[in-house]
Amino acid sequence: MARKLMKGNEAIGEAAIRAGCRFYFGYPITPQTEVAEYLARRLPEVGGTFVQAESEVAVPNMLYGAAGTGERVMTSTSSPGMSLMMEGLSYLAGAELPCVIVNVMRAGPGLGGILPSQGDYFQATKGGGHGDYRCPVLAPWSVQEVTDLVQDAFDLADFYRNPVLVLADGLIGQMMEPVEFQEDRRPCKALPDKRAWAARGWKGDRPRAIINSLFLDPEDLERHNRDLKAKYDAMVRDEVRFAEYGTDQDYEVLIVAYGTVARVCKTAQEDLAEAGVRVGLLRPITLFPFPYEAVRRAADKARAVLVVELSTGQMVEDVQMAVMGRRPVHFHGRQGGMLPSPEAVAEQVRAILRDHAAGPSARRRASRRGGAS
Amino acid sequence: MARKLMKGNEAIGEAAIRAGCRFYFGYPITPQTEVAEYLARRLPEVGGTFVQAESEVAVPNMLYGAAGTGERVMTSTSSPGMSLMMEGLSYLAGAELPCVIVNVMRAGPGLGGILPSQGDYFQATKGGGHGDYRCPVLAPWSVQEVTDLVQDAFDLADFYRNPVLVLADGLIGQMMEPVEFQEDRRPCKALPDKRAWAARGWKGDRPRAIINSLFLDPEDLERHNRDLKAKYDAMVRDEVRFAEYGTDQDYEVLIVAYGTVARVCKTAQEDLAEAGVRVGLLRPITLFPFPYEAVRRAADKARAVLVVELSTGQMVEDVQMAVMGRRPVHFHGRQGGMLPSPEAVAEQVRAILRDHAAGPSARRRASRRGGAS
Amino acid sequence: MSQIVIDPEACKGCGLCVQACPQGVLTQGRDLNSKGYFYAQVTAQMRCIGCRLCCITCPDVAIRMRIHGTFYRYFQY
Amino acid sequence: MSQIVIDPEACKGCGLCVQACPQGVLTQGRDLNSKGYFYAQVTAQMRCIGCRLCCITCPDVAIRMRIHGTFYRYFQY
Amino acid sequence: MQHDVVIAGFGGQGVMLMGRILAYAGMRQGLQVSWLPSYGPEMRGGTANCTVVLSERPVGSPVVEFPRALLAMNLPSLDKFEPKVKAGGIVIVNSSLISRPCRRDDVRVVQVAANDLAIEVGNPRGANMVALGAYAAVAGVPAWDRVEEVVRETFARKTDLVEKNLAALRRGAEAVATGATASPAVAGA
Amino acid sequence: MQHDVVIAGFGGQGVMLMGRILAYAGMRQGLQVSWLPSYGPEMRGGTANCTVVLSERPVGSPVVEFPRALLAMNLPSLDKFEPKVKAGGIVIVNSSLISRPCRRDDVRVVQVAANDLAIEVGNPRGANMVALGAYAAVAGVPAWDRVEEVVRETFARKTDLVEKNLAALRRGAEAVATGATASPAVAGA
Amino acid sequence: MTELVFGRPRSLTRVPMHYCPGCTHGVIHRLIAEVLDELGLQGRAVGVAPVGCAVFAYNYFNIDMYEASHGRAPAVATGAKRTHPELIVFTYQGDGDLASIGTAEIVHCANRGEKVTVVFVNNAVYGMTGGQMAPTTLAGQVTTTSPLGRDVEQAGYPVRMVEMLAALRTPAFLARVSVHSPARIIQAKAILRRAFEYQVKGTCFSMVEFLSTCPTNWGLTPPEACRWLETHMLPYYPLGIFKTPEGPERTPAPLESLPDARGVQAVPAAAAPTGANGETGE
Amino acid sequence: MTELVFGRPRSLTRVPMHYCPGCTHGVIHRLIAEVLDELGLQGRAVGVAPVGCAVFAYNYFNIDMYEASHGRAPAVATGAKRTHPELIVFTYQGDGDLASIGTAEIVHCANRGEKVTVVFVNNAVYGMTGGQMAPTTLAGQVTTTSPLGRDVEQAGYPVRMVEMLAALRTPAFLARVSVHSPARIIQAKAILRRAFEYQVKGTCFSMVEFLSTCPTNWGLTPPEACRWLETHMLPYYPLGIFKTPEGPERTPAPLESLPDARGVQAVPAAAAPTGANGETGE
Ligand SMILES: Cc1ncc(C[n+]2csc(CCOP(=O)(O)OP(=O)(O)O)c2C)c(N)n1
Ligand SMILES: Cc1ncc(C[n+]2csc(CCOP(=O)(O)OP(=O)(O)O)c2C)c(N)n1
Ligand code: SF4
Ligand code: SF4
Ligand code: SF4
Ligand code: SF4
Ligand code: SF4
Ligand code: SF4
Ligand SMILES: [Mg+2]
Ligand SMILES: [Mg+2]
Repeated sequence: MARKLMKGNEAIGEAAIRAGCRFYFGYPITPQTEVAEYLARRLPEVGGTFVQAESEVAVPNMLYGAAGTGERVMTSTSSPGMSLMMEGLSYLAGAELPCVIVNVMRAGPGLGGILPSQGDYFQATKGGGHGDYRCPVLAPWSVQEVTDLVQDAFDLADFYRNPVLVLADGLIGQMMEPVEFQEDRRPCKALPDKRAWAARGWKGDRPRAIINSLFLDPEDLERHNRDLKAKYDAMVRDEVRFAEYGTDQDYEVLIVAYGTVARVCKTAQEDLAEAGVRVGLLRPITLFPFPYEAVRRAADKARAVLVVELSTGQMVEDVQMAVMGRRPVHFHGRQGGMLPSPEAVAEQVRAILRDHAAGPSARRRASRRGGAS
Repeated sequence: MARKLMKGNEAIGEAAIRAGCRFYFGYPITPQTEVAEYLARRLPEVGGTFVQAESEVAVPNMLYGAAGTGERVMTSTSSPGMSLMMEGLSYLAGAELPCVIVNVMRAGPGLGGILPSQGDYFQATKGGGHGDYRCPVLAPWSVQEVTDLVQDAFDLADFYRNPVLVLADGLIGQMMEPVEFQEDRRPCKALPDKRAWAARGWKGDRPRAIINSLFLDPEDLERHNRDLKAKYDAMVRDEVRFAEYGTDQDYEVLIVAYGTVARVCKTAQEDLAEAGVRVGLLRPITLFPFPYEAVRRAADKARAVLVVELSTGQMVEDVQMAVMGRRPVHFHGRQGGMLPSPEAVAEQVRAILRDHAAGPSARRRASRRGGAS
Repeated sequence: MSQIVIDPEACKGCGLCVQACPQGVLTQGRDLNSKGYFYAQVTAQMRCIGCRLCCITCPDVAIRMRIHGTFYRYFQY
Repeated sequence: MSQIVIDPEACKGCGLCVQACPQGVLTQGRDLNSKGYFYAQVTAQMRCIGCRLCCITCPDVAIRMRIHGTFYRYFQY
Repeated sequence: MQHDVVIAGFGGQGVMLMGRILAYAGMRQGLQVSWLPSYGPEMRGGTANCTVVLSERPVGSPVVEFPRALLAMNLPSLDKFEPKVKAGGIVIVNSSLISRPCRRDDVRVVQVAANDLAIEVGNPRGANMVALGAYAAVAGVPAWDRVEEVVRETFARKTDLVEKNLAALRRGAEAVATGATASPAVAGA
Repeated sequence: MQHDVVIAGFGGQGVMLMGRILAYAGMRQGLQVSWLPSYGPEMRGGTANCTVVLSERPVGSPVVEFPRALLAMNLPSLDKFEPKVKAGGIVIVNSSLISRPCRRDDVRVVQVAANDLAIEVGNPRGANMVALGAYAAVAGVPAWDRVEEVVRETFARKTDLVEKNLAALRRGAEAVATGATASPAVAGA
Repeated sequence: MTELVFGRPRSLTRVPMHYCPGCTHGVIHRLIAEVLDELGLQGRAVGVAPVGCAVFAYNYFNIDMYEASHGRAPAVATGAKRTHPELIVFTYQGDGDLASIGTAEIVHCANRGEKVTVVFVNNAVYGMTGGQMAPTTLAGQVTTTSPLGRDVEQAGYPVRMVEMLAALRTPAFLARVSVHSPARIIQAKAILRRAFEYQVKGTCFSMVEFLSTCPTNWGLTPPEACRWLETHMLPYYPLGIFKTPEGPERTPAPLESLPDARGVQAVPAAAAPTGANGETGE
Repeated sequence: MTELVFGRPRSLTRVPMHYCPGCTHGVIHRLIAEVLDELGLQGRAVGVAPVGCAVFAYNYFNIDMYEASHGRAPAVATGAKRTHPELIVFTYQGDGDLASIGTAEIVHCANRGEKVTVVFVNNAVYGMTGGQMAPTTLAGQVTTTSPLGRDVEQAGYPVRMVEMLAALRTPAFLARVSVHSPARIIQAKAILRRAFEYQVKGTCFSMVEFLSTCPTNWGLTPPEACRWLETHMLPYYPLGIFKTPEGPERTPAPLESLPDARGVQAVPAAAAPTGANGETGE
């Protein structure tokens, strides 16, 4: 198909349809409302169903009902709405139901603002709901990539029988870029047969379907927890995704950033290269599983690491866990919808190099510089 | 006052009353319902008000209204209920409202079970709600300690104008132990005057009170985020609490555990000491701020670290961040309401020592052993 | 002719069937089942008119009714 | 005697007052204010009967009414 | 030394109260104590149990996987907890309701026909007190006087109950003392 | 080279559409493009703006703090963005509504009386097209033909609008070419 | 010839129910199963269990089942029904579940007119968590969170969900029944069948509120509990059909006359309608 | 002598409101402020702003204010009122806020009989997020999430909150008014004053639903929007007082007769009741 100029939110909707999703349950919230609006129009055209839920509390429970019959289902929301889904998400994970949830993040906490943010990293990657569950988290940096990742998300969800999160920032949702949909796209994972467990009426031909997260006997529940953990370990083993830019050559500083922020960093990298400063850029695409190995390897080649985020510092903890003290990890964060400019990122890099030239004590002072330092 | 045998949940209620809390809003859920039941009876006796909310979604919003007038207010719940409070908690943090929320954790994910768990560590410490907020998290290990920490929680909340979480497991709520209430207890922090910001009707004698988390201008919101971050940094600086057992002498393995699990580990430590195996035990009391420094210091004295948790491994990440690769960090976890016995913990320690004697490759195999490995 | 059978292990001894029976066919027994309940017993099968009210009332579906020959239904259920 | 004053900067040119006035006192102006709105103007003050319907209707409280001397209220508000 | 006991039976047999009395009495005696009810899957369906720990040192784990004593008021409780009792420990069996013998030979087994003895002393609902008396007599901790004291206070509002329950308590202790504890069923086994 | 432009004005002046046309035209020309609306606090209260980036390389940041060009359709927009334009950049000023001169002397300032010229060509609602024509003529990217092509398609459903808007577009370009762009207010300044 | 005329319905498993002795949850379960059997729906029915004493309902209904989160069963049912309209979807919810935490979900499920059936069990208390006040707790009723009795000045009056939902414009079948006596149980079943029939026909949302006992938390014996229900709950919670899709029927319709135990009706044994769960007449 | 007889009420700040031209949110704000002024409540009033177009209400009401999370204003109001019953607490909520996401909170706030006042602004659409379907959107009405018009088969009929809440037993004052014409505004104010008076007296919960316009998302000019409200909304949403604490009044009471513009009443200028926000008559 030819390239088409599309708004990110619309591209998310179209990608879902192309992935075979025919059921959307959602509630309006800026800056992702166009996903719902697009699907309210498009789904009936392809024989699907759009349901406007009464709230984001109801939404994951509608997904629970809909995914439980074995269909591909999704929702999208933004930060405060995501918080309201935490109990439901924990149930979806506990009952092992595949579904896709897109969070087009805005700035918080509370009502906060409607501009881009990455403040929900912890919520998405560590489990904002109760209990020990994990969801794969995919972080796109362009409209094209969000269409690809949304489609992959459905495959991953089905493969692992697990909710999959797409974590985007407001920019991804709001901007228009050219996108291309592959006409003959093949699933990124083998698609299991859902009939074995889906609740579609029991005709006696299989065990009764019971969509459930309750295990009152602690031994059963421990077994269930361990089965889940084994699944998450498989994700960690098989699903790590990241992209590297300029890491095949030498560099002094490694920048780690995801989502739109990584694009700002890429521009900074190019500007710095023109000025003779060599920087490597690593962009995690899966936030869970996090590319610990890749970050460690890339950091080892650098003198220092700089993490850039739209938050006061969340992914930086995973980077620290990857680097394990072998290199200093610096942080530059903007909040509240403010964005770092390429110029500001470049300046951070220069400051790090200055500090490193000046010796360890200056370095200590400089760590976690700027931003929310 | 004389020692009194009390159920943990009742002690929580009584501690709140003694801390001057006169307003409780909550919704029943096992294993913490007795907190509500106790206060439904006791609060009217002291001129207070008990309100049974329609849901855990409503609860934090009732706290928002009640804390906004400057009163000491609280709720208690258990894991699924806590997940439903995530949006509200983010608003409370965003609007900087002091209040106390007790989570008597049970096993998850989803409905899970009603037995003890520590699966909500990440949710509590990293922010299960959206946006960049943090709450001090206090983790008691006995009925006596929960009464002390609940009282401190109110002081901390007022001092920082921030919600404070008490993270207990189901055992703390359900067991009876002797407790003593100090009659002349003094606040653990200076108590600020709330009249400057509380919404009690505007008589023109101060700026209007506006209880709010919305900052639509990104520069304002960034400023707000940085003010909040500065507050969290102050907590990190001033509020770290932990307890150490046997770390003044030499030891080979450092155990890190919190809550009731730490008591199991303490028994294991004593059993091992009798067998001539020296173990240090460090028990974080504040989970945020986490005692990174103390853990690092204590770990440096040991050959290896063992983290024991009722989860598939959450606090272990903070321990890893503290230890920064300087010592191997092992993990023993039980889930689903199952508890490690002192015998099992002792066996873990012995296995670690065996592996270390055997050399590095065996060590690698053994890391994150047992439990949810 | 109707025949009432109460499963002693299924019965929880709630007494609702005893109360429901218009004919005094059933009584709360004095024997404990393995779960610790004094289960209901059929003590006057002869008087049973096959009305099924006991069956309909039992919350634990512990009562079955069999018939021999033609069955006169007192009401639609 | 009543006097109607419209604040050009507060007015958003919605036209509701123009429609509400029973006396045709007000008109939608042709001048833009700094926010880009064609604000309402008092073009026939003479005809004003002081009924306050324009004030009551204005969503932006852009209209004030002053009186000189005794004021006859048409209705309680 | 640490004394820990699991008390288990049907809901309604008063096992929670038995545990509380032990814990209170231990506290009176200056011991560290903890009392933990089971609130797990057994909650419904009739069975209930609690764990009491009495210790001179601060109580470590309030959960005890392998208790030093078991007080089994009915058969399912004996089935469940009997294998877990530490060697050298104590098992009190309510032989009024448990007709099978105890299978362990490395513990001290005391058979008390608690329901029968309770009826005997005119307090048919006092089987739990009989069993408690037997346990206290066998274990020796908490001190007998403290137990009596707490029982007195527990029923203080209804004076007739105080005497009735003390009688049951003492009958239990007496049964241990006189050795007249084996129930017929066991005797025949 | 990267071409980026901020287009700003009142809501209702059609600035979002201007941006989209540029982005589409750029895409037609084989460029990498991004179009980003402001959806921030300005959303209500009448002002609106969008940022368009056209580039031969993949677009890095779609947010541009210091744009190479500004198309200011009203005074608040000029006030807000004028100081941010990169030195050597372009500022197109709708002099029909902006009576103050541009304060920068390190950029190329082009005054276009967009509303007046739109009325002149009989398309009073086409001020945005006039300004767009002026920008396209000055910037040179995207290619003029592509812009005309996209305008044609955009209004394809209403054929009379196609010609009207093309006329406005061309009038804007012409105004740049003839230099008859200075509005009286600026001339007098 | 021996024939089983009353036994376990096929749509109930053989798993013993965990309810307290005399708790009428069990009766309501059986009624649902009987109706599913009689309408031939076992193979396309999907039930949604609540969080409440009926949390284990998935072990008892011999059909595909969901266990929903507390209060959200109507949202779960919506999700299932929308993907597969041919399924017969019902929820089973307590009064805490439906009338407190799940208020928004039931109101909007009813208001969207989802073609599902809601079985609402009102026992005036939170059973599972040990007897706290529910929105349906009667004025003055003592519970663990209303230790001095529900004070209507502080906690308001008990909610009548059927009446409240009847005020919505969307067509629905709404009724209240009771199971405290055999006659009421018989009547309840007839009304429940009608509720399911509306779903089978695809007509409308249907909900039947069952007045139910909680002997344990009421502190009464099962027979006492039935009497308490009759004397205390019935006056406040009138039985009846409050709304049908055929017309507004906003005022409670009189219940159809109770089955007359004296009107004898001869039916050959083989035609006995209540199926047996794998049991034969021996 | 010059006297200001109509100006900005003291309980409104001087901050210009951000609402779209002709949006009647502004009128409703002014009415609340006037009532607070007239009842002398500015010093003890506390308002709760919603998430919706009125999210910035805290900038406009010249009193202590809260900004609540979406739909939860009644819970916030409950919290505030329970701690300080002497405060006069009101919420201001849109129809998405109150009738969709906040359904449980409004039902239970009303049912507990919290002594607060709810101002419910029904504009049949989600204004702030750009015109999606609300529970109150009319049958057939086109919105961005009902692009072919609200299909009552899929989305059900519009919710009438006042009627639904009127079905609750707890005493309350419940009314529906409109602000699409000067006469209706005058009447709305009288009813709103009555709602606040019930709170001042500590009698009961009170809620007034305001039919309001959203010219922007309806795609109409402000005068057209007022006419659309009159022709489309009024028939479905009857105005009136639906319940008073004095009696059930379940059927809409007729509105008191409209003020008669011809009945002239002489009042000295100084007695003009509407205060002015720091303005003097010059
Ligand atoms: C989110 C959440 N809140 C609270 C609970 C605890 N809880 C379990 S059942 C229940 C109430 C059950 O009462 P009801 O719905 O009336 O059912 P019943 O047990 O009376 O049949 C509650 C509050 C929970 N599991 N999840
Ligand atoms: C939890 C949550 N969900 C969704 C939103 C997005 N949102 C903001 S306002 C609004 C709807 C407002 O509509 P309404 O309440 O009718 O008020 P109006 O703008 O029409 O006055 C929504 C859905 C949000 N801020 N928070
Ligand atoms: S069938 Fe009727 S008469 Fe026979 S035992 Fe049952 S209730 Fe009694
Ligand atoms: S009704 Fe059923 S459970 Fe109750 S006593 Fe009779 S047979 Fe037993
Ligand atoms: S007061 Fe009445 S007559 Fe005068 S301008 Fe206003 S509406 Fe017109
Ligand atoms: S009603 Fe107010 S805002 Fe509207 S035109 Fe008149 S003065 Fe202007
Ligand atoms: S607690 Fe009440 S509702 Fe629950 S099973 Fe027991 S009697 Fe039934
Ligand atoms: S969007 Fe609608 S409701 Fe919101 S301010 Fe504009 S006109 Fe009013
Ligand atoms: Mg109930
Ligand atoms: Mg609205």
